[in-house]
Amino acid sequence: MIDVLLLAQESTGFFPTFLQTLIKGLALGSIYAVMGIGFVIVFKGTQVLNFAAGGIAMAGALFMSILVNDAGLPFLPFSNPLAPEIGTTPSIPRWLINLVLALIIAAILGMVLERIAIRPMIGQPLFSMAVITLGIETALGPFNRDATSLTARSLQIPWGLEQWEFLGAGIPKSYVGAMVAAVLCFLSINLFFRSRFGVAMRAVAFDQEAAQAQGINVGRVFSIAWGLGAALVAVGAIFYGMGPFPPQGTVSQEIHPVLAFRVLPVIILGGLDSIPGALYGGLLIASAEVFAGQYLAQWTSVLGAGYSTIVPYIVMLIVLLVRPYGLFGSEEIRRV
Amino acid sequence: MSSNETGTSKIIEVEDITLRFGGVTAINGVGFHVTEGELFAVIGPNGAGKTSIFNSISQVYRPQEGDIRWKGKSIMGERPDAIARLGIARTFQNIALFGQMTVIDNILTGRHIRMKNNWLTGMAWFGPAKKEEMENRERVEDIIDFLEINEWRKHPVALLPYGIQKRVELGRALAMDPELLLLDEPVAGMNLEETEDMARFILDIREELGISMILVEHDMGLVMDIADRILVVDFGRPIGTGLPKEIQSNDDVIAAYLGQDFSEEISID
Amino acid sequence: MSFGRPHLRTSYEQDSAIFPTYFQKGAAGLFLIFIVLMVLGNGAAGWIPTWLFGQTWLNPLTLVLPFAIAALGFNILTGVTGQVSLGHAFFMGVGAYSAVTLGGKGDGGVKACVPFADNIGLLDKAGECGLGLPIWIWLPLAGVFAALVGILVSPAAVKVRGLYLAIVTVGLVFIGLHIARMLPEYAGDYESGRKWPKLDIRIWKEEVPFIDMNEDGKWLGLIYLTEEQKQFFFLFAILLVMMAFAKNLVRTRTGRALQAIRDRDVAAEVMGVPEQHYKRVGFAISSFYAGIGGALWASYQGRVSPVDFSLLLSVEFVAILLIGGAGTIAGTMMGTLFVELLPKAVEKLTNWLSGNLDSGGVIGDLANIMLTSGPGDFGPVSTSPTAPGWPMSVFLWNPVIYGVLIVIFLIFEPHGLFGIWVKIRNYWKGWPFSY
Amino acid sequence: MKFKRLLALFMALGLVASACGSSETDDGAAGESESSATTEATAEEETTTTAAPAEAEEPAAEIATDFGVTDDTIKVGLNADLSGPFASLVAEIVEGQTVYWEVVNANGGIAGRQVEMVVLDSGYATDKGIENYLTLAAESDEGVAMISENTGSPITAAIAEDAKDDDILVIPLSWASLWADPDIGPNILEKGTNYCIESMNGISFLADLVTENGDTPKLAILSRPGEYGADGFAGAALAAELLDIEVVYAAEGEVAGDDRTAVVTQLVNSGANIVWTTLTPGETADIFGNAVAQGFEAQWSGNQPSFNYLAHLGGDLAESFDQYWWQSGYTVPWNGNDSEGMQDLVAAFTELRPDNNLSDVYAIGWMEGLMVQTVLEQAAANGDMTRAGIVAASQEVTVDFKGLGPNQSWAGSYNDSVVRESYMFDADATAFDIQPVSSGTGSTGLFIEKGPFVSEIVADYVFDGPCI
Repeated sequence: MIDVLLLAQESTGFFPTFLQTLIKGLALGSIYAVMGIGFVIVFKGTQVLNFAAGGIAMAGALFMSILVNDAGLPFLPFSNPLAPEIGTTPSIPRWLINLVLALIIAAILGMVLERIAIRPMIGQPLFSMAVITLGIETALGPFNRDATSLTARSLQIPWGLEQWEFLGAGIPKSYVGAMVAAVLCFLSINLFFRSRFGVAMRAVAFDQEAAQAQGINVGRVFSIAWGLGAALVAVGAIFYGMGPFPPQGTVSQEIHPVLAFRVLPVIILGGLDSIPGALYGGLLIASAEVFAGQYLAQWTSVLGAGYSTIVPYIVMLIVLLVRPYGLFGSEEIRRV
Repeated sequence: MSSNETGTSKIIEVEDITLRFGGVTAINGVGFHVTEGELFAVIGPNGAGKTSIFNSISQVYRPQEGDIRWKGKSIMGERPDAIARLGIARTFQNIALFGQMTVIDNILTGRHIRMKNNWLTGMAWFGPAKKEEMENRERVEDIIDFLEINEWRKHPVALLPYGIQKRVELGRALAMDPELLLLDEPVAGMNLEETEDMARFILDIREELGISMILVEHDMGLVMDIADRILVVDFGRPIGTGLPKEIQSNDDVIAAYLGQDFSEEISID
Repeated sequence: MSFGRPHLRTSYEQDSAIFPTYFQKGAAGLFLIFIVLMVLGNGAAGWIPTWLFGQTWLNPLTLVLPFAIAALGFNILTGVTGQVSLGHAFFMGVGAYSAVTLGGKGDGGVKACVPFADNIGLLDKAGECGLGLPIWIWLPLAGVFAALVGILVSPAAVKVRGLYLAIVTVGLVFIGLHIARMLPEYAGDYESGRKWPKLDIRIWKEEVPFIDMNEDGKWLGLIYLTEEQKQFFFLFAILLVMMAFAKNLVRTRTGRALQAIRDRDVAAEVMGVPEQHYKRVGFAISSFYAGIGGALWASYQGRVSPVDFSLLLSVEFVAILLIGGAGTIAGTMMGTLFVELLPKAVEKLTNWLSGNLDSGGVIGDLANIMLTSGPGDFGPVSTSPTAPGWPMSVFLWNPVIYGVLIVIFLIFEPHGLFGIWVKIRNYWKGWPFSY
Repeated sequence: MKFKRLLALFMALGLVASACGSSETDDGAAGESESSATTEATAEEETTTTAAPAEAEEPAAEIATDFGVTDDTIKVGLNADLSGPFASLVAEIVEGQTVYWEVVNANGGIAGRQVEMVVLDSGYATDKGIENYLTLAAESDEGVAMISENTGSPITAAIAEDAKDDDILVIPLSWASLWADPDIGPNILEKGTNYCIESMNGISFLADLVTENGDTPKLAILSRPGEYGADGFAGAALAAELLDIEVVYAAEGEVAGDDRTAVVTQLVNSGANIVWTTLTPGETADIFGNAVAQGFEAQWSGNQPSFNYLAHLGGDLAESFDQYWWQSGYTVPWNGNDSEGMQDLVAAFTELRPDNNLSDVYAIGWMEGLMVQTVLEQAAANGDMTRAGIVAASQEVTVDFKGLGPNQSWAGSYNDSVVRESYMFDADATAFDIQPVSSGTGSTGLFIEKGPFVSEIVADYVFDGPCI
């Protein structure tokens, strides 16, 4: 064992390894952040902690896979006219158009779920709403599993596993893609919050009844929050599907269903209601996870196999001991 | 407990407390004291900081400056439950009953600090725990009789009418066998009949049980009728302290508060 | 004599009893006797409908009992104290592994009980730690250890509120799984676990148990019972005791303090109920129940793997609480029965439907709508348990139904099965008047 | 509509009946017209009912039975993972067995009795699995004669002791060498090569490849926590010892959790040129993909469950898998050879499940069927179809898998009866078809490279118990 460890330190230079780790941390952080924002938007708009995000995210990735594989659309008499030809990888623009389509479908799924399961619960305790989403998550799971069990669910990533060489480090294009996607999402969400809908959503988040009285259509705000939230977590799931992230270009039956649970520490750290918090939290947690995985590897026998998986939870617990409302969350003044 | 010279010994002293939330100063240098058996009232317009004074005494909020002394000992920095164990009970402006519990259970919760059984003896039930429960249950029934809420005993309080809830809250505070009772707007939102009932209960408590009280109230008629001394606050600052008569004739008070509130009161009734 | 008349009680003791009237006492007693007779089967009384508790259902039903105990604990924490926890599976795990460490058979000797013994070279190969103590030691201690761990984690848990707590406890489950993976001396193989001590009652470590629960035979020389029946009665007795404890807790000082924190935490503190202390107490008691439940579950099964103490198990308790009705013991029982037996019932229903596929009539039509028996037929449920893809097999539909039921119950009946029961009861009490 | 469906089912059954009835002389009944197939099936059913007792050469009444066997049916139980992590694989395996019984039943069943499957879902959870076992092993009319499939090492380990007490035969869907434990007894009828031997054969194969290229083999072993990982690892370590290969990285049970950066880092830095994995497909893809992305080149292989053609040949890594991956296995892949068994299997699926996706694992279910049939027929011939009788019969038979895999018997010591052969497959990304159906010509992309073969170290090794 000892020989192996010495070898490990010698064979790669310090800097390329560090750079590679940093990029990986940033890329994973981008995905956590995007999904975290998905959670936060739903929470801000509807006061629901969306445990169903995992199921919705995986469904979004599945929609994407269906669209780009041209296997015909299930239950529909026609197939996707924008799909690439069978067996070919789509060009980037065509892939992006399909991505947008997939996100729209995911958003519709989010809106439908909100309309049937969340809307009737307005005004109920936070816990009940959160548990409703646990119910939805449980119910969505088998469909996702079933859809991935028969055919390869390739995401047809145009750039596959290509990577750039930079200062001796290999930088996968998918990592950069994830970062770009996160930046775009973050910017557009910020723009959105400045628009009329954004103001309406903030008003609803502050006080649903007062907002209603001011003529704001609370139902529509709910719908939009869920639609946006669903699309965002789907973005996360799709970009996480790209190699060299574990699913390696597919929708994975093993890996995708648990992805959303890994985002929970992120939103706790950032605060349930803070969008910048989700961003910083995502980057922080992912970096902690990836750096621990890289640089504590030789202590595996002490830390236990797979220790990096629980690093986010440990970070979360420590932060919460110091700041019970996360790093960026707003502390609630106890009213009497 | 030792000093029994009614009316002379200070039971609680509030000394120049200041309480801020971020940039907002809720209380600014308020000071007063209450002697044993006294009925002290705090009045002031909405948002004047009356409830914040109560919250400071129960240490739900921690004033940044000043001192609060209970029988000469500072209670600053104690936890709210420790304050309760000293013998300070209170009611709340917006009723804070335990909604899903019955009237009996609510008032029994008031007995919490006077009871001893813990989770272990409680789980076992038979023996001392059961005996203690029964004894306290008797005490609670006395309070229920006193407040005339017999018919509601077994109902979850969230389902009760507003006036009854206010009474249950008073009962819960009484069950603590307090030495000082903080009443936060006990008759707010009540009709004339209910107000009279509540006034009668307050006077009964004072006469029969000899408990000191601090009363925050909007209803000027009630305050002037029953209070021994009155403190007037506005924007967190004290404006004046004195006997009801003095307050009524205090120019500052009239300017800041009374005129406007009397007219409000008329419009309410 | 008072037959269910609520106003004729003569003492406070009677008033706060679990079953205040003779009628209720009698009903409870009859219900108990009924259960016992049903489990005993035809041998005891010919007229008892044994089909319900026959061979098919006795084992699943016995399995419900440890879950009911753990669910009581979850109810104390979440239903009574109002602290939403998704970490119940973790505490069940702590109980289960305490039980196997104290009561199980170890092959690594005392050395194996040193954590990381194989890492620091004390053991050649991961041995298992087990002290082989009798049940009257390991069962209570399983609960106590779980409670201690509950107290240990409470500094983080009592500080955070609401949904934050829910997520923190999710973290607990993952950390627990990781620890289980790190300590095979206690947890056994990560996937297949290790052997638990059986439910037999021994006085000390003797070979022949004082009461043998794993062989058919006479129990205490009195009555002939099968293995399954013995285990049922034993677990059922423990459940009854735990139910009584829970009920007593809720109707005394501590229980009121816990409920006060749930309903109005600030007001509770001002009434002299120290919030953090009682949250800790709630955590500890809930963990105690979880520990006992976990230990009994694992012992009854004989083998449970660490991966079984997953988030899914915690979610099961949330479902039990919400479907049964929060805060009530009867509701917890109904919820546990419902949630634990639902998959089996759905399976039976589908089998029955597919058996009636060609029978015509309403049932046949329903079966035709619901089931797909071959290509070209349309229906969401496949009659073949194995057909992958759409339509899905009944086994994949099971979790869907379970999830949808959680949603439906929350939307339409927030008080759960207990709420429905109260409505039915009130309807019959008021009959023929509708209110 | 209902009538049509019934008719279709009936005809399908009839077709298979005729196909199988005549398969020895004729290559299926595809050319026969529907009407003749139907009449033939009807005729055959009639003959079956009358002829069955005569064929068995003793009246059914003389066969001793206890649970699960009646005069006209035999119940076999399956404790399968149909909603858990292995659901997609297991569902196809069960499908393989289902089709097998459809064929057998159409041909008159076993000893004049129709075979009825009782399928229960464990979701791969031990507790549910135990509960299912108790239901299947019930000593009443609801119990089964034997358990023809029990998914997973954990659940099998959990019920092994009970199975011994109940004296019921269980065929585990698990290739752990654990079932060699004499304590477990003859009740757990292990099937095929175990992970331990598979690892030894596989590493021998890879080492030969590397040596042929003039390199010295340097081995990295990756395994996950649990019995599967431990067994595969034990075999790999044993192979390294016997072949005198340097182990440059040994991650025993270290592949766990969702982030495998640590393992990839150490693997890439270890300089290994042979990698043996005992992982799940997701873990394999992650580690393989990241290592390849970092320029790591080696000959990879792993125990069969490490690989899943859908996940691996359907994703971005397809070409890399094609280049570096050799898949190990215990059975012939779909249409992988032209043995009698494979022909039967393909014919049956083409007829009975033309729209099913094809799968390499149908063969596993089919082989379970062959095992059960051989054992039950022996039990019937012995005149004892009690559970104990079936267990006894299992020790007397040799199962002929008709070219689907190495034949197997369970008599004698473990060392005598253990299956030492395994296969190595070449993964071909271009041949892989994303949605192949069993009536088409598609492929799962795996082709036999070598096998069945026994490496030297396995041939000489004495197996007297589990490797772990």
